[in-house]
Amino acid sequence: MALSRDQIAMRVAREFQDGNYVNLGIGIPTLAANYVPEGIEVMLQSENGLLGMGRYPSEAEVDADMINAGKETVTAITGASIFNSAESFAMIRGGHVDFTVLGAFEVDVNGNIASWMIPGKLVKGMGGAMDLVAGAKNIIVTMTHADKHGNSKLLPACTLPLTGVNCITQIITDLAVLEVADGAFHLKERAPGVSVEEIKEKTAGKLVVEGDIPEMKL
Amino acid sequence: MALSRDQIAMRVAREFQDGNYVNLGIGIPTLAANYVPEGIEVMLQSENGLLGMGRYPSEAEVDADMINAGKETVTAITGASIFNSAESFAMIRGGHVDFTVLGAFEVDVNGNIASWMIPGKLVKGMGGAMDLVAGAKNIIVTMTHADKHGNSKLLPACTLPLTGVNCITQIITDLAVLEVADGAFHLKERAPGVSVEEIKEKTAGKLVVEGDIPEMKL
Amino acid sequence: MSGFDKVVTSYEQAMQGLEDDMTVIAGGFGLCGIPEGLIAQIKKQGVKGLTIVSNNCGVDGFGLGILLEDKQIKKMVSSYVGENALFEKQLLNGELEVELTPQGTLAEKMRAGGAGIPAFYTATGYGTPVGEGKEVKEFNGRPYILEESITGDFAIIKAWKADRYGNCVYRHTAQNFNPMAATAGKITVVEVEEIVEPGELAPTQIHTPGIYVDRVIKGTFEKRIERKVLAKEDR
Amino acid sequence: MSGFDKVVTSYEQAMQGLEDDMTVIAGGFGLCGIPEGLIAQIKKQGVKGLTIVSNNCGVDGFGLGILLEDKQIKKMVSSYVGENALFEKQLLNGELEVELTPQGTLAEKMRAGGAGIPAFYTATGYGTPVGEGKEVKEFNGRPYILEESITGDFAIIKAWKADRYGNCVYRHTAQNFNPMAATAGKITVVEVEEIVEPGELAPTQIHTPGIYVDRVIKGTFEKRIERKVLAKEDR
Repeated sequence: MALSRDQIAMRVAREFQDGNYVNLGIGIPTLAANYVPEGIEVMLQSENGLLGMGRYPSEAEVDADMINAGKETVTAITGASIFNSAESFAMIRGGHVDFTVLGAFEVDVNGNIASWMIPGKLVKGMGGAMDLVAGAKNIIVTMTHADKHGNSKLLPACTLPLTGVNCITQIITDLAVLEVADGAFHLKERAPGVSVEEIKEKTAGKLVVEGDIPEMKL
Repeated sequence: MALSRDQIAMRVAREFQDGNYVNLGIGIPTLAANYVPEGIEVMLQSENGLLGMGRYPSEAEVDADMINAGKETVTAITGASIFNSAESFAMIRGGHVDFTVLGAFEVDVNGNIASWMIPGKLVKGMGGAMDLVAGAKNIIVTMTHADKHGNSKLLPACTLPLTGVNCITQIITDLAVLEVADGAFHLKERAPGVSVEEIKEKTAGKLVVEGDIPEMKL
Repeated sequence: MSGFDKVVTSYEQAMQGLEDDMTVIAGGFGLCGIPEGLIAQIKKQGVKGLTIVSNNCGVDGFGLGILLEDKQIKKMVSSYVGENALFEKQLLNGELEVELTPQGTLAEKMRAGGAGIPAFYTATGYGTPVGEGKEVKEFNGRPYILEESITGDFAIIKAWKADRYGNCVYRHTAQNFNPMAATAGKITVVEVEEIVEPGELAPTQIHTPGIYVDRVIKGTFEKRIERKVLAKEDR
Repeated sequence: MSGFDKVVTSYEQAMQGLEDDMTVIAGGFGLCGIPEGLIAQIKKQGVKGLTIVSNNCGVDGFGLGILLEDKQIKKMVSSYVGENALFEKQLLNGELEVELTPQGTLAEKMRAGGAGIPAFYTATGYGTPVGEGKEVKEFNGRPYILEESITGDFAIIKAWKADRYGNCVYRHTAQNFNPMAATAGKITVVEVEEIVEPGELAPTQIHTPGIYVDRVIKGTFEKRIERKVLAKEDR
């Protein structure tokens, strides 16, 4: 069966290693913070200028001067640092953030990603997404494998305006874990109960399936 | 009579206006801080990362962690700020420092300056001088009008490797105050008792003398 | 000896010299760390044709959003906009122009503007609509685009505390774009919660040295919260 | 849960992985704010062929100057050198190469290296020997030269205090090049006067966030003064 949003987040969190600095985009990526495995610590970077983002505040802790990149009220962990936006993106652009997890409209076999603009719809902006995909050492894209009409989001070539080129190496969808390399998607894991056939069917870009594909562990 | 080093510094200090941020090079420029006119306050920037440089320390105040750009022990005034070298040169390069005063080997009629390198001699480096001449809004060069062999330092074209091009607008020597504009030195003031003739004789580059040239006030 | 006393006592003095068609760089991220009183003064002055450089454009009725009400903004340079209906309407009408700029590139453009760096290379935006028409150069086999710096006629800044010399500190994440914006204005105006005496801020802990600041005014702040989210047990 | 604990207890651990022909970026200005123990460890390890990027090269017998004694330095990238006789001798012998770089450009090159900016334009050095062979471009009618960023295999840093997560603060003007150098090393090692617990340093007052730091070691410092100058009344 296709994974729930929380299950995708759980699978994402299994990628984290102890000591990783991680930037989580809005939506499913943010949920991953709830599922960091036992014995592993990650430090969350929020691109508005906070390293060591904590949980949401209690009513008494709410402070208009303490927000995250999603403009939500937030807290800082003990040992956090707070800095300006240029410094924050120096960290990101300079490759000091270990992982970025973000959503996408489309990803293609060359690791291109489209995530910010749908022609004809009002464009709100790319925020920090272009900097994040250009800068992080490892990027994980989380999304549903296909849109609600059943159209694949894993394409031979993105059709929407890009957020970044040649930058995506790993995709975790509701159906599968895939790596992007050598102009193809490489199937690595499938969601429990989801067949390789179904994944093939919903992957428009070139898909490489080698050997037995194990089910994900969550 | 030719001005003493302290007299040159006195004349330099008369250029300062209340509220100016000033960077003073090693030597005569540094002396100018001793002659800031009554009722005028300037704040000294030291390019190793100190805005609001104070006097030299007492024995008890000496602190190895508190030095100026000349690597001398120093103090900070009340209201000073201390920052890193990139920020310090952002101030300089970005034109936020109002005045830079520095010495030179040669200046020419196009506002070029040579101050850091004599071929054949050991080259120690330009330090922050190239950034200062590229960045400050107003630069005052202080030097003797001629070298000890009587050779003019105000030339049609610098002969030594340059520190900066087209950047010098004002020169204060032991003999005169001059402005640099339109490919010439313009004589503005002469040292008390020094004749225009003597200045003409010791100025190798094109010199413009218009009207009566007053004596300097110190 | 008043040359370093940057304190002004009226908003008219604070924004004196602002004229039609000028460029204003504004600090703030969403509604966090925005110079509320300086924005209100711009609305009151009624200047038109402004180019505003700011990560966002406020919301309907608050922050930079209030400058849309009388159509004072000609162009926004931002990374993320459209949290307000009026913005959307003016954009679709063609009354408002938007130059979308990646957030990190925007921050770096302001910093570069203040630091005398006219342009820099970044990988951000290469191969995307942001990179179109920009110079491309490879370094170590990777393509980068050339981005030019930004400066403004005015920079409007919100700080927590400033001393009379203009030395500023920011509180929590209200720092955001403010320090870079402060360096990039020909005239930089800082609105603060508290004015302190020189020496009260430790020299090594000053976020914005006073050399960048022309005017300081004490404001009062509503500090509206855009998205109040509470810990689960408090919901 | 030790992933963020950067503290190491021996200098061997601190400089583990340093090899011949590597590039080391060192913080410090003159003898102020230099990682004395890390430099001593490099001498002890005896690695050769190093490229050292640092504003200066110490003095005879102290600071980076001690690495000249066994000819460990192949090349210095600095703005001002030659405060030591041994340096001069090796330079004139051709045993040592020097790349003189304007001080502000050097600081910006380190910052750019750490910030993923491969190159930037500056007016500094245009028309001088520094600009020779570099790309020139005009912005607003003024010529600028293109300068490339610097990164190193190691960065060696002196801070005042660091917590276990590597968050650092610097004391007085011992800050200088240290914060930029800290961002530009593949492996960044910080030698400090005091190690504190996370939370002891206020989040907004941290000069170097721990994300840039790989190893922290507590050192003891001689802090030699290069030019002790006293107020007139104390001379």
